[in-house]
Amino acid sequence: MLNNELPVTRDTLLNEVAARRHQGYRFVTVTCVDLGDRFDILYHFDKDYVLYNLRLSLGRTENLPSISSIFFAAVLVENELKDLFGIPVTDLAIDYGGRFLLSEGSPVAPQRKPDAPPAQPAQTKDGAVK
Amino acid sequence: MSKRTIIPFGPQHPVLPEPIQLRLVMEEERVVEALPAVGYIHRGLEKLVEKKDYNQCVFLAERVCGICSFLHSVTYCQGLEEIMSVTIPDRARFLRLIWGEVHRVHSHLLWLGLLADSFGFENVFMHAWRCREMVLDLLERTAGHRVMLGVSCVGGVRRDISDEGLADILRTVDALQKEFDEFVPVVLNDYSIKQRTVGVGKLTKEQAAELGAVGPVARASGIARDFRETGYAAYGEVGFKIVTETAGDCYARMKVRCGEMYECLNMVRRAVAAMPAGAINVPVKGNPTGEVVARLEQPRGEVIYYLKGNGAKNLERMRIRTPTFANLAPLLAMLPGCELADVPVIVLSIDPCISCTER
Amino acid sequence: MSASSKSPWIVHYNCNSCNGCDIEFVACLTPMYDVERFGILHVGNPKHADILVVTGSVNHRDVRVLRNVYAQMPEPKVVVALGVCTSSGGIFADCYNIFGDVSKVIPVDVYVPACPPRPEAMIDGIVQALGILERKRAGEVMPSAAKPVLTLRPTAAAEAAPAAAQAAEQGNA
Amino acid sequence: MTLTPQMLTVILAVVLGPILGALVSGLDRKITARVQGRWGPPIIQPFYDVLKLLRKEALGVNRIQIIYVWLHLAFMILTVVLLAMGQDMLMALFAYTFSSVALILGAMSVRSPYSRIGSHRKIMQMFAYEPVLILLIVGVYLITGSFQASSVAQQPLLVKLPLVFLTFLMAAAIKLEKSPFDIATSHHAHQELVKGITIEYAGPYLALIEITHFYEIFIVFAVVASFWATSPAIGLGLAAAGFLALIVVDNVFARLTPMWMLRYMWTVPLTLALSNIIWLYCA
Amino acid sequence: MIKRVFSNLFGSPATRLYPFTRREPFAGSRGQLKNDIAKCIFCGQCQRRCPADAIVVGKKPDKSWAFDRYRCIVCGYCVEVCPVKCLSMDPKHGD
Amino acid sequence: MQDYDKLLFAALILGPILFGALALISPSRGLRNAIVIIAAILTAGAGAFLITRTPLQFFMEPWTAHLATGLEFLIVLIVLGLAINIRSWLIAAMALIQLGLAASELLLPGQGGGTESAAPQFVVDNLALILVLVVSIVGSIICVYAIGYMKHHEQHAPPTAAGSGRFFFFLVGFLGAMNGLVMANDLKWLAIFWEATTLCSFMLIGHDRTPEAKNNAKLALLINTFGGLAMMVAGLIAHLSGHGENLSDLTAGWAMLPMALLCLAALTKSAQLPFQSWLLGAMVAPTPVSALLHSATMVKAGSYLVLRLAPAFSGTRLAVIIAIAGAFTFAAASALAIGQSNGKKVLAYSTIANLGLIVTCAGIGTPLAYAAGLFVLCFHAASKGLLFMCIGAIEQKIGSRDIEDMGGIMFLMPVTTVITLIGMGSMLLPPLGMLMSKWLAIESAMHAPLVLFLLVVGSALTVFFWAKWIGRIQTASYHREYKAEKLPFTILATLLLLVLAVVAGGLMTMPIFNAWIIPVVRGMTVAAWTADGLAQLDLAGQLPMWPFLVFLGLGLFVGLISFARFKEKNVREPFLCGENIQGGEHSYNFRSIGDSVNTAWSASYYMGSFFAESWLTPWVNLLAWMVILMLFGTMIGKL
Repeated sequence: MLNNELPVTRDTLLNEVAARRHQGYRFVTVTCVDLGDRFDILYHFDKDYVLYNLRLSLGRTENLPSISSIFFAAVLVENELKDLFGIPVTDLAIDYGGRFLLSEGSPVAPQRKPDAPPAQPAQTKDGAVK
Repeated sequence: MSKRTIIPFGPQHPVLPEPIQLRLVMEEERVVEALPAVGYIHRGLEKLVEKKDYNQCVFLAERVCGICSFLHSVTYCQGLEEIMSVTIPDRARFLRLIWGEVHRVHSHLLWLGLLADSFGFENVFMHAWRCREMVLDLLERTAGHRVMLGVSCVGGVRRDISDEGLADILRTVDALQKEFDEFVPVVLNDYSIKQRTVGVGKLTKEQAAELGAVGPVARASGIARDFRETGYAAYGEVGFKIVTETAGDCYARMKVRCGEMYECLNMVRRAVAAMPAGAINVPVKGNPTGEVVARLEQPRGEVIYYLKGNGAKNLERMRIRTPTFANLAPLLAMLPGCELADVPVIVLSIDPCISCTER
Repeated sequence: MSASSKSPWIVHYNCNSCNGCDIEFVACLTPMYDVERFGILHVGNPKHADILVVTGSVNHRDVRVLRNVYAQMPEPKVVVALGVCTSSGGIFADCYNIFGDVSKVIPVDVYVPACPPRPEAMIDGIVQALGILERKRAGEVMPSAAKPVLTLRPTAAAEAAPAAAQAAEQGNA
Repeated sequence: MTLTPQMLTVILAVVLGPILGALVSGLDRKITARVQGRWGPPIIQPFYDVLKLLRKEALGVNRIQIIYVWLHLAFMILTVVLLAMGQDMLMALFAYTFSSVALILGAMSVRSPYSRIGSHRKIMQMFAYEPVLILLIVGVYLITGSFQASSVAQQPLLVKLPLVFLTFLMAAAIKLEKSPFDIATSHHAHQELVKGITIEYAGPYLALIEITHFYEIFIVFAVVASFWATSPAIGLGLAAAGFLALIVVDNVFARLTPMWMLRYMWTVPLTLALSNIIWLYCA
Repeated sequence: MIKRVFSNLFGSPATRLYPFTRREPFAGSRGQLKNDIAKCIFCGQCQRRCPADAIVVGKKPDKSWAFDRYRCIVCGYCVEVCPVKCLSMDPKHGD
Repeated sequence: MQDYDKLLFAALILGPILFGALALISPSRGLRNAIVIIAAILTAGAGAFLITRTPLQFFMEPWTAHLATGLEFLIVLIVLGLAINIRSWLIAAMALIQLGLAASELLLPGQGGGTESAAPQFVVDNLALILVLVVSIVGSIICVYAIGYMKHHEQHAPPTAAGSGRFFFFLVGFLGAMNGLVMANDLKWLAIFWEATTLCSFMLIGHDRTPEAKNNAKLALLINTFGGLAMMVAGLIAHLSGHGENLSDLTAGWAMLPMALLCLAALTKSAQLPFQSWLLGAMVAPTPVSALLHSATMVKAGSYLVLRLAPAFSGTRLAVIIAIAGAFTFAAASALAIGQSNGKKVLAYSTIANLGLIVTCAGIGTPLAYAAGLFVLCFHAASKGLLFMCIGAIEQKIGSRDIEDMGGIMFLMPVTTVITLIGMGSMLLPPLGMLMSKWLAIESAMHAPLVLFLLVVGSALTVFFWAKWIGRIQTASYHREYKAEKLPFTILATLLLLVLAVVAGGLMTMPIFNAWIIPVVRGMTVAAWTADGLAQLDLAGQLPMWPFLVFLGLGLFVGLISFARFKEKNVREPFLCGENIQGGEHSYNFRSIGDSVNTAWSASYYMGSFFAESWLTPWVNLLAWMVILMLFGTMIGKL
């Protein structure tokens, strides 16, 4: 367990993130851990050298709402989640279409555990860009 | 056809030290839109923790990036030490600080050279890198390698510095101080350098806070945030002065880094003076269980390691968020509106380390 | 040595390198090592280059870039691969996004091992490449560089002390 | 056919011009290296470079660029010939300008963005230095009453054209692609445009551009020397001093932007040259 | 900057004329891995610890120690763990 | 005066008008085309034949003076009618004033007896001959070109467009009016033809009758009527003051005010700043009109008049101002051209600039300058006519006149593109005509610092806009398939004819200069010319051509050999930082964000912050008005 941790759900995520922003927190990053049956997604925020973490437990096929409308800086890491874990992130400010870090020839969603077949991310031939 | 110019800036571009592509949309030479395309250095090393045990991963962490290599491994080790509740010896903390700060000097000198190269000031580039050779020689003498120090381990450091070595450090630091005293004011007051950096790539304090800028980029915009203030390693004992500027342009970032170089030298001097005797590492037994977020200040800013262990020799998850990753969003805010000639200057002003960013 | 090997122009592509080799390569250009002594220029444009310096293990996105850069170089051309990542993937060999070593993409003429190699080693590698460039210029077809594995077998002296060896082996098991 | 002295001069200039230019270029690289604390390449390095390039594979993006590179060289030699014949300086300047224009057009004949941006910058460079060069010719005319290049040997021009001489050195910094004006292409190519205008030329074609550049260097320093054409020794000294000054300037300036160059060249040097010219009118 | 230019111009260059003049490597520098095979006991510790899988140790009966320097990251971990200290780091870099 | 001289005279002036009228009433297109071709051949032939007859003087029967008066009234009335028709009260007012002037000229007795002087009404001297040649040869070629052009235009023109018959009437008739203008010595006849060209241009610009065309036609009428007004005032003053109502007397008689007014008229006609707007507006017309207006006719009338007057005001303060006005136009129009991406506008500004050069030369007035002015006039007519014809053909093919759209035309229409490239090359390639004339002009301006400075600035700017345009149209990648180009025969033939003329003339600039221009200039007697000036002229003529031809030839020859030897295997993708997508004509594609396919594109620079028409125009117009005021300011001391 991390210090300053707050469990959130998909529905409360955006509100909580907005609350952090309101309290003057800085967006740090998002960490995703594949637990096998669910994804454990941690949103890290920082204020005065103290981390504040939101923990979201996401089902393997569920959509993840993007927080890039609240913290633009999150857009890159959310694209990364989409790439590496095959999590469908919705409403991205800039969508690299699953080709952010990976390219043609790369394995699909390589950091996703293999037990469940990945929900096919949007890997179009040319890569759809907004 | 359009009156807009669309060019790929990178990946193979001599002014960029590492492959990243910026798709620039320009009107004549004024950039109206810049979007990065990354993934040229994505190796996927986070997943390698599943194949290599946590001690081997010290070397893996060191090779996340060849410039701030030592500080990566230190962050990793600090994280593991926290999970495993290991207290490292005092001497190890001081050694980490010394190597860390010498490394920072090397990184900033490297950056200064590359920045000079980006605006075509070859002489500054050459001189910065010439000074940097002094630092690299020092690192090789004390740690055994110029770039990949390979001295970190979980529980302390692998290698001690003898008293003679400490004296050597002080001599080199004095020599560097002499070089800086001559060279840095010249660079900071040069007319043409000011022409190319003052007012270029502005990032206001609000933008920096909003977009989560870290490190010298944030400090140049007036945000006094530096993880060394939290006093990890021996920073608490040695004392530390934060360097900030308010203008938020490339020149301010240059000033911040130049100021930090002096500060690094001072810290090294104080650390050498206060160096405690004793062991340099403690044996670590068992395997890590639990999760932790380890953070410290790299030359480029705050680096974050999320580590999760489940009692096995291999970690379950390692996640690295590097300073450049955090600074990419501010970069995107700086680029539109600048001239094409300023693009490399602005890109280099955040001291990008793409290899860190993409892992 | 003719003019072609006295004026080698270099283009450098960093595919997937951790920067260690890159900065050491750039260090070769700086006053301490100054490879311009050999007429070497870092031109940055494959169309002007004679030597392609590659660093890093190649990932899937770099494959096409590396091929393009190589294809745009005029003959004769030589490839120098710096660092162990280029020859085997080094510590990253097992990463999921690694396509493989450089020789899987383009033919390599000189490998410079170590992680990262010292600038001196890089200069050695480039000087070696000059010889190859010269011979390619003369029309020779050069084989790709070899990566011999050093295999040592026990000598008689070592055989003489099997007991100690066995004891140590058991201790470590 | 007998060799007249004039023809001899022409032949000598055409043959020795690039050789001298290459030597100057080599010396430049050596001294620049020393200034940067490096050992530097051998002085005859430019010869190695050109010989190597000539033997490389001749690559291109399209065909049209090839014609222009030959025109680039041809008009540069023409400039040398015209000057060596003592012909009209303004016409020589036009021939010289067209030589640059040919390079620009060659670079523009490909759609490659780096090449095109480079050529636009080259146009801006021409636009920046052209007035200064014409004012130089005006100054010479006002002193000697003639446009003929042969007339410069009448008296030391430097005495009456000190400011024009200064501005010519600034223009020379542009022509030789020195900092702070190395915006269209540069020797080391660590700039935003990579190699800019010459980026799509490879092998022998690049060698032609290099040879043309040697001619250009030769012309530039010949003009510098001709500011004291009455005494070859002083003229050469002048050229050497100008050469050193250019290297020093190259090494104490960052590369500045095209817009800065335009603003600067159309204010400071132009004002200097014009005031020099105006006092000649008044005199 | 002009001062620097002239001091460089009239001073001697910083360049070390490698390969004509070679500097002795610093003691303790990690150049390349050497194995004193006479002392080696083929225990396989180095193989197990090597982060880059550069060492393959052949067990009985066909004992061998195979080292791929094209994989070695010269970290020195193997030297550290070697029980008989037959492994060492040569400060010279390879050839 | 021989009878066939009269015939020649009639063929040059009345011939085109007559054939134009025939074209107007011709029932079928085939017949009309034949008529136009015959008219072109006859006019051109007559013009060429005139060489053998120069110098000529035509003394008209006395009764023709009344004819002239009648025609003058008629034309002014037509203008008045048109003005009322298009509801332009300003033009109407000016026409009314003109009417008043014409009437007062009738009523008020002149001091010197006016038209009864012994001067010939029409004179063909060397200057007029050069103009006649330009008008009748280049003009005729354009008329023939128009046949092919209009066939296409009829299908694509807006439904409001007037009939092609009427178009050809004014187009061909224009040549007659123009010939009349350049041969006229009598101010009244000059004014008649002057107004006639104004009318023709009005009708031609408004041909499509779109709102824009109507507006621009109105603008052209307005500005040129203003010029006509100035001319009539000049005539009246000349009449009243007894300087003689003809050019030869005027030039001999130092009548400054009429001269200044005539210069003002000339400036409006040749679209010098601040009167440039009408010529830019004239772009809406079908391209043959632009070609005609810009090269052979209309604007040349203005520059002709200045050249005609030049010997008279040579050395006066008026000359200084005229030179400055021209040089300022040269520099400002070149600057304005940089900001334009509309190809025809670039050509228009280039025309304005080059006419400015002629005016400058006339103002400088030394023999060398005068020769330079003549040189510009000839070469500009040929090159600019050619360029307009090319751009017209290109525009009809690609449906745009924007420079940025002309990227791939090398494949679509290789022949036209190569001709266009030669045409553009002739504007800046030594030793071709335009560059040589610019050289002469700059050399002759050495003693006028301000003029010289403006010329230097202008010529530096000129390179900018030509280079980027040439760069755009010649862009070609190796792989693209060239398409066979189908051009209407008349267009192809005229293009080839003119390009041959341009190349041949361009390669023989110095022989032409020595054999023709120098004798023309030496044949003039101008008081202000010194032996020194004439010696300078000869010196300029001694520029050896052979080095140019040798090196141009060698460069092209070796270049073409390498061109031919360049093989497919030597083709590489352009440098796109390694992210090229392989393959054929799409070699400028690169992979970018999320592996998407992007096309690299580099637009030309228009330097919008410096050279934007919208903000530059008011400033340069202001300055130009100041120069115009200064023009009359010089008179105050004289009056």
